[in-house]
Amino acid sequence: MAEARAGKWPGGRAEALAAWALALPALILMILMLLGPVVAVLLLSFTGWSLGDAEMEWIGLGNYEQLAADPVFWTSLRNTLIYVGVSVPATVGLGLGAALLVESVGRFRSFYRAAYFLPVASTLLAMALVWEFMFHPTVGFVNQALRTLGLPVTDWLNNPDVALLAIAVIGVWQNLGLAMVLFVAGLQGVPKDLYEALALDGADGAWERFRRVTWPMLGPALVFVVAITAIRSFQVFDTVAVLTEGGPNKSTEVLLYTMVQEGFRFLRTAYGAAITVVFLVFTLAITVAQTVILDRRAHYG
Amino acid sequence: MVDRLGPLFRHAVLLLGAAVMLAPFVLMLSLSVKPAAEIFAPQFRLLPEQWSAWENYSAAFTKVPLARFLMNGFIVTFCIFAAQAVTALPMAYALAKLRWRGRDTVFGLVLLALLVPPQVPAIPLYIGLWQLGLLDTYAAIILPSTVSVFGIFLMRQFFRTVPNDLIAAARMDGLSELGIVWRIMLPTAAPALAAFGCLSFIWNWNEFFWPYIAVQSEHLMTPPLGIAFFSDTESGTSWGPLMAAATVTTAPLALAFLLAQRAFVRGVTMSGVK
Amino acid sequence: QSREIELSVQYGNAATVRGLMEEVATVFMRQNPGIRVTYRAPEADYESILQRNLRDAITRNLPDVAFHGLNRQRTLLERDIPVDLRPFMQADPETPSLGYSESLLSLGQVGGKQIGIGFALSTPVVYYNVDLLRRAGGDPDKLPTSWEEVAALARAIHGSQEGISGLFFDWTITGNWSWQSLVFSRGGSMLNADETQVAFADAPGRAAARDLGTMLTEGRMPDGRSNAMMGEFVAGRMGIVMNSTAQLGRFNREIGGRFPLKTGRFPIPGPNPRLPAGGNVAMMFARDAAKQQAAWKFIKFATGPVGGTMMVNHTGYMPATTIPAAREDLLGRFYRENPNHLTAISQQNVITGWYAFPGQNALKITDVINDQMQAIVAQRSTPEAGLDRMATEVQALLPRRRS
Amino acid sequence: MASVDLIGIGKKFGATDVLRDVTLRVADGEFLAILGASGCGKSTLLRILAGLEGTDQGEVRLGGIEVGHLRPKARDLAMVFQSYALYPYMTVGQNIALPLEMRRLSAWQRLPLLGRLMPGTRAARENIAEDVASVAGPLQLGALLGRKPAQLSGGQRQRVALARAMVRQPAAFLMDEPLSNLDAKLRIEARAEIVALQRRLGATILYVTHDQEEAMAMADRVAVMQGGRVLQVAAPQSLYDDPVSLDVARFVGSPPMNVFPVRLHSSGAVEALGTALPFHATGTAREGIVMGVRPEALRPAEQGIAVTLARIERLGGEALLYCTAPGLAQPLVAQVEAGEANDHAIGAPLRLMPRRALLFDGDGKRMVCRAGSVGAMALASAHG
Amino acid sequence: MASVDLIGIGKKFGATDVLRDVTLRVADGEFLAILGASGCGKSTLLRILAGLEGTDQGEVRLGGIEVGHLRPKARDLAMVFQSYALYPYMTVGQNIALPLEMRRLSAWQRLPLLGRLMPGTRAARENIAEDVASVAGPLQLGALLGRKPAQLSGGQRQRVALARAMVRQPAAFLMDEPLSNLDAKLRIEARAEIVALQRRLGATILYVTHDQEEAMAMADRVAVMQGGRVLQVAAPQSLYDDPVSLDVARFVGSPPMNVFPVRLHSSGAVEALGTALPFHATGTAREGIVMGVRPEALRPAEQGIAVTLARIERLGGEALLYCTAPGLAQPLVAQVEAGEANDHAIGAPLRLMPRRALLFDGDGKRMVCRAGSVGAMALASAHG
Ligand SMILES: Nc1ncnc2c1ncn2[C@@H]1O[C@H](COP(=O)(O)OP(=O)(O)OP(=O)(O)O)[C@@H](O)[C@H]1O
Ligand SMILES: Nc1ncnc2c1ncn2[C@@H]1O[C@H](COP(=O)(O)OP(=O)(O)OP(=O)(O)O)[C@@H](O)[C@H]1O
Ligand SMILES: [Mg+2]
Ligand SMILES: [Mg+2]
Repeated sequence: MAEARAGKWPGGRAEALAAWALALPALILMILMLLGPVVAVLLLSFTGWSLGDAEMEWIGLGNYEQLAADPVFWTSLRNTLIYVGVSVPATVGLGLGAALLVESVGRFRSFYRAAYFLPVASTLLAMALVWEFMFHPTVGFVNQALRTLGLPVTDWLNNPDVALLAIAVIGVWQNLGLAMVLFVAGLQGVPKDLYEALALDGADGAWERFRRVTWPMLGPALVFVVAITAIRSFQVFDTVAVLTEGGPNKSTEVLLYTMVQEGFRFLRTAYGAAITVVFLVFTLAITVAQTVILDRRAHYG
Repeated sequence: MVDRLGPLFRHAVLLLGAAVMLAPFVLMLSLSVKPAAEIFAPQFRLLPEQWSAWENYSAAFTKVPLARFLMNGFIVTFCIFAAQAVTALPMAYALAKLRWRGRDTVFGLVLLALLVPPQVPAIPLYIGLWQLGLLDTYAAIILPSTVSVFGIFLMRQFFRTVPNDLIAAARMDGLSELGIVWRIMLPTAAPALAAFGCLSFIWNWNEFFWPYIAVQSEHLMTPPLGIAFFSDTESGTSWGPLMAAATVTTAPLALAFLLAQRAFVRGVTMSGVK
Repeated sequence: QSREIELSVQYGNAATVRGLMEEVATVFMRQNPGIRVTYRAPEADYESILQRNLRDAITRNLPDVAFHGLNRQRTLLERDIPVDLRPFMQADPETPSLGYSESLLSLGQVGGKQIGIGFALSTPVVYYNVDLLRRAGGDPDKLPTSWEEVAALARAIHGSQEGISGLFFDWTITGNWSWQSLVFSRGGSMLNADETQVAFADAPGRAAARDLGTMLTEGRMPDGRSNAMMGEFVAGRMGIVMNSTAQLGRFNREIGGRFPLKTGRFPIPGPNPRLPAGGNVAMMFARDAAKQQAAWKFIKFATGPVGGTMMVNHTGYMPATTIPAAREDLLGRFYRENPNHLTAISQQNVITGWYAFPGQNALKITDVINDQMQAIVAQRSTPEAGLDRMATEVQALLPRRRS
Repeated sequence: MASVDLIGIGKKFGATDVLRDVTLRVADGEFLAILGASGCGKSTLLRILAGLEGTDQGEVRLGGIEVGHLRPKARDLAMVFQSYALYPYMTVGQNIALPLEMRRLSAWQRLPLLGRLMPGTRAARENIAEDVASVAGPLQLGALLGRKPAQLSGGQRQRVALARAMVRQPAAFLMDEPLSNLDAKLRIEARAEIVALQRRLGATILYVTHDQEEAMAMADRVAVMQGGRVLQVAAPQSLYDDPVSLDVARFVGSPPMNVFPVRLHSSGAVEALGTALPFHATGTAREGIVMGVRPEALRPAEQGIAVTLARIERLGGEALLYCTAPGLAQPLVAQVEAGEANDHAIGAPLRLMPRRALLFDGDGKRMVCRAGSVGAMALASAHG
Repeated sequence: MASVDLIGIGKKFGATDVLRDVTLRVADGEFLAILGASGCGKSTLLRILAGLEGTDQGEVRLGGIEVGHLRPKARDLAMVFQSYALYPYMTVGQNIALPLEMRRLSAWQRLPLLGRLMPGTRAARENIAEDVASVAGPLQLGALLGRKPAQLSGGQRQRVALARAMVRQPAAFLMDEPLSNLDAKLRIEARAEIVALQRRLGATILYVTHDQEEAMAMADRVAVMQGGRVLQVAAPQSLYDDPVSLDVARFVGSPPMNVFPVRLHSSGAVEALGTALPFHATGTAREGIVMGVRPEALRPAEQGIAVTLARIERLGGEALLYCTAPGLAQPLVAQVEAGEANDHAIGAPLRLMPRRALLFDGDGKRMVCRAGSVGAMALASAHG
């Protein structure tokens, strides 16, 4: 329960001082580089400033009122939530599956790990362009594969019904490797004797092994992976910017893209700031809720 | 079930997955050796009829100073990681092992900062750096990334697994708190730090948005800016050189991970994830 | 030797024009030993160069000369960034010999000032795959002159073979350029004269919307993404595309001789038809008198006959000066041998500015128009309905009253 | 319950022989302890028996039937692990119930939510709950069924692990150092509990430990292992009194046996520490012979081996006298009752009980020897 | 070396009192063991002494001087941890040298590479290396100086931890269960080593353990703690023979003391288990009085308490007789020599040594009692 009880004893005062001294460089940088600017953005959201303007005019909640009335914003919010709702479970699920499979084979483990991790290490900017080729309606890998399998095809990035899904596919492709590696790490932390105890208790099928030991033991790793994946999913930007620019018909418009679009491209800086604020509030709420819910169920041993 | 399906089946599934994961890279390589005329050929071919590898790769290196960009990439990512390690380790130690009023608040701030996407602080930072006269320098690229909240978080998780006795022993042996960070925690944390270093390298190497804003001068630019150079919507993207640049940019990361993957997995294993 | 003046210059479309700009600088510096041109790192597109210079304006670090997209001039002017070039032109005795045509000069006139001079200009043209055209019974020497004819031809191409489509009108080009082309070609305009009312929903605009409808229904124009459709065209699976002349170089490169390519004029059916120019203008941002003189020299050189000739040799654009085309030692021969480049020149007489909407919401308006275009092309709304919605939404985003 | 036979088991990990020709026969209802130093292969042996590990040689029989080919689940053995291997995220009740669920419920009935709706699930689950309660009661876990392992003390965890093993009444129990994580006091209590349990159930138990006191106190018979071999299998007392080799003799007993070199005269007479001892040894070996004497078989007396008392270690009821003797590097340790460790002891020579002295030859094998005067407690002194 | 005084130490963690008014005085050169169950506050006490933890009340003195305000480094104490807390990435030599480096080298001299170039570094480092070698020698670590802790056995690690503590000749040694990670055999060896060391250095040692045998065997005096309080501080044998309370009596001794209720007649005569005992107790309490008798003070004999022998546990040299008596839930345990645990023992009543029986009142406090016939080993029987 180690309580923070600074100053109560000589060593305590020294410990507290040392702690501040050690934390200070990072804290100052964190405030200068991240939190301070965020506060600045918060303040900016109450003005009518536009990039390059000489003056700044205080307009109170004006931007937020405009936001509430802006259908693009609502679409964007909805899309973001859908994107996160699709890509997080998919990334986590596939990442877990890959981790289980990779850990269950003896040979080529390093190869598989590297193959699945490679997308994490790639420049999304370039890979988004490659994916455009992949999704090409006629000669793209995706549609050729689907056609070979006798499945229906579509112009993925141009069909408002599936474009967001296609973007999510790329997101999953990119983040899956990280989730996998984190799960692999989690798996290696599961004591082997639990599986042995389980085998003697009468369960040695893969499903029971997974359900009774692996899954519950991965709890903490799961919390971590979900949190990281959710944060990264909320921040989806590059793919949308390069591939669809929010289209067709705003079907891939996501919050961060809208924010950058308004703030940087349309030069409505203050309005973009207001979107940022809403974005942060949302990520905060959802990430915290997710983490708390999962965390309560996870076991830390 | 997976057990009974046998290793062959597992390998089949994994291979299929690996094929999907690698397909874009194969395509990237394929495009990077094709002449412009073949990129939109009616029938897709993996290998070009007429190789343009030389043209594309030399364009990638001559139309932009890609070699210089690569070097900048190394300089920048190295400095960033060094700074991140120097700031994150003490803070993570203080958060994990010291008792002080304000610890929970500071940790709360770290978690909060974890949620901030890089685009958000861009404009205030830009103006701030301008006032310091630092725009268009290496410092402009490096400074905003000198603190990694992810790194602080990861290292804190790891430090929590270090036994308290080790720290008590060090204190009795006469080490100061800073001494404990460098002499005790840093070497103990080496694997976790390597894992974090790997991710820091990857993420900062690939960062496009901020370096693009922060620097003007070509001799300061980082590899992703080199890729963007070839993408031109108005008069057509130069696919071959672009893919060549992308290949060259991705290669160090792929290599780094291949070399470091065991340490990486071990590092993550040892930190708070489990 | 007087002190060397250093001139910082920034341009966009990096990949395409880098070689050209290097050549321009080299030759210019040889002719003007007192001036040293240094290029800032080039930007990928008009978007980024605008962003960059707006930020530079805050940090007072603007380049002395910059090449901006035609439709970005207004945004820059609203922030009082560019310098009026007219005094320099009037003071310079060489001006008349540079061959700037009045219509081409007008492209750089915004708010009564000459803030830019065209450097690399483009116009909308129609590209034909001659093989497919012939197969569908068309005649490459008698290209269609109205959208009805284009659509009919496209339909014939579409039916000629499995997997072949007839026509794609690239409506996605930045800044509503394609929509402006359709409306202007019908003699319409975007807003009324004092820029308070939407004008593109008047009769010419309606006709333009119908043109688009014709392409969709008669011409069987697919709803595709621009990149994919251009890919189809260069692959030889698409008969006709409408795009900027700027794409000519790229098409030549990517087609690689698979089929003969021919450019045709953009149909101009309206009374008093015009076509928007694309491309960029050279602008002067320098405030220092000495630098301004040097900057003017550079702009004059780059946009004049010599620079224009270099520019055409490197790209598919057209220059703002009419001299090179007329002179055998400059571009006369080039145009004879590359008739596809001539189409742009032939449209010079109807050329007009690339309209930029006023006010803070200018780019937002562009976006709203794009959305409605998308709806029309995807046939989720009829051209008329789409147009109406476009008009209402844009009207709402216009500045209330301007002083 | 069933008998357990391990016959000629050999096991290699890579190139190293971990088990060599190990044969152990455990009768139905017998409590056999396997005692050995760390790394001698004890756990490996249990794991082979449980089916968690394969063998390279030999046979495993349960109730007389070869089970080498059966999977762990099918062998119907229960194992208590050194680490307990409790499922940390399940409550005590769920931990104990799991083996029953796996055996009594069908795969469908075990499904997380759907299972509840299957016919018979309710009744089966109630049955299980009853059985859990009936093992939890005697082990005093009744009140803890709702807790998670992390909320339990070491002793309680150990009892949960036992309960989980007991609940399904297996053919035999395998226990791998189940008490080594407990503190001394708890260990003694838990020992008694396990023994009582074994008596009550008539259970066959194979119990691995490196703590000889534990092995001696609990088991019917003890198998002493070293370096992958079984050195001796015998009842605790005879292991203590009558070890087959020096290794066993030294390993068993705490404080350990005093061992010192002796000279064997051709007559068979034995001489040690400058003192002729009343023995007659038979055997041919004459070199490297040593004698072993347990601490409690050395007592301060009027006559005996001349020693100097170096240190007294009082253990409450007893005391250890550490005595140095000329020509011996190790001190001789005598164990006496606390009351005897008084001033009389200081300076007194040590008397040795001839009946309890053992001789070992150069290879460490027991030698037959006969006390010169059986039952005589007196020591005939001689010149050095 | 210095004396250590803890005076009236109180410590809370949040709302729970972990230490209450603990006073301990350790003389210069004394070996004091702190014995107590897990969680009783032993480690906290050591940590307070070391300056790793603050106090809420009380004073800490080293060599008579208040040090409450000093930080760990300044107190000049050395601590050996239960987990050894060796730095895993440093070699044994580096581990041992670290405390010296921190004291003898300046911050500049300690710098990774530059430090080597500073004046005096070389000489100082050579000095340190010599000192390291001189502690490593006697602890037989000389050959291991280049290894990392992970490459050492438990016993070797323990010695490294000791060496690290010894190398700087601190004012006192604090040891927190330093042997609990070793196996039984090694533990006994290590015990002797530490004691020898203490004698040689004349060191003041505070030694925390929950193993009473260890405490008894090693310490000059033992402090028994329970629930944050010190119950008794005394020499091992008097703790065993003459505990001040039932808690101490029960805690000390293995197997534990037999405790059973007795009736005190108004005459002062004592009656237990239907047998009149030859005692005369003084005191007023008449309720809840219990008697405690150590196992070795119960012997099978012709006459005595009538019991049934339930089980014999043979421990090698000794054996424990578990006997049930009518009206007692817990069995009575008698400890006899292995030879005595024979057929004679079966069915024999248990004789009790009156001098070794203790009486405790309802609060667990020792009562004064006088054996009826001092020294009499016979038991007068009476009707129930
Ligand atoms: N999976 C394995 N691979 C290689 N060697 C192993 C493996 N498991 C055990 N060993 C080795 O086999 C030997 C016997 O191991 P085992 O675990 O059976 O010892 P043990 O007697 O149980 O020891 P302890 O008392 O320490 O538990 C050891 O030397 C060990 O290092
Ligand atoms: N930092 C802390 N915060 C809160 N409670 C603590 C803290 N450290 C110890 N305690 C509590 O104080 C009590 C005494 O702990 P301490 O570690 O001193 O026990 P101990 O006697 O050393 O036990 P053990 O033999 O298990 O090591 C325990 O109940 C423990 O839970
Ligand atoms: Mg083992
Ligand atoms: Mg402790």
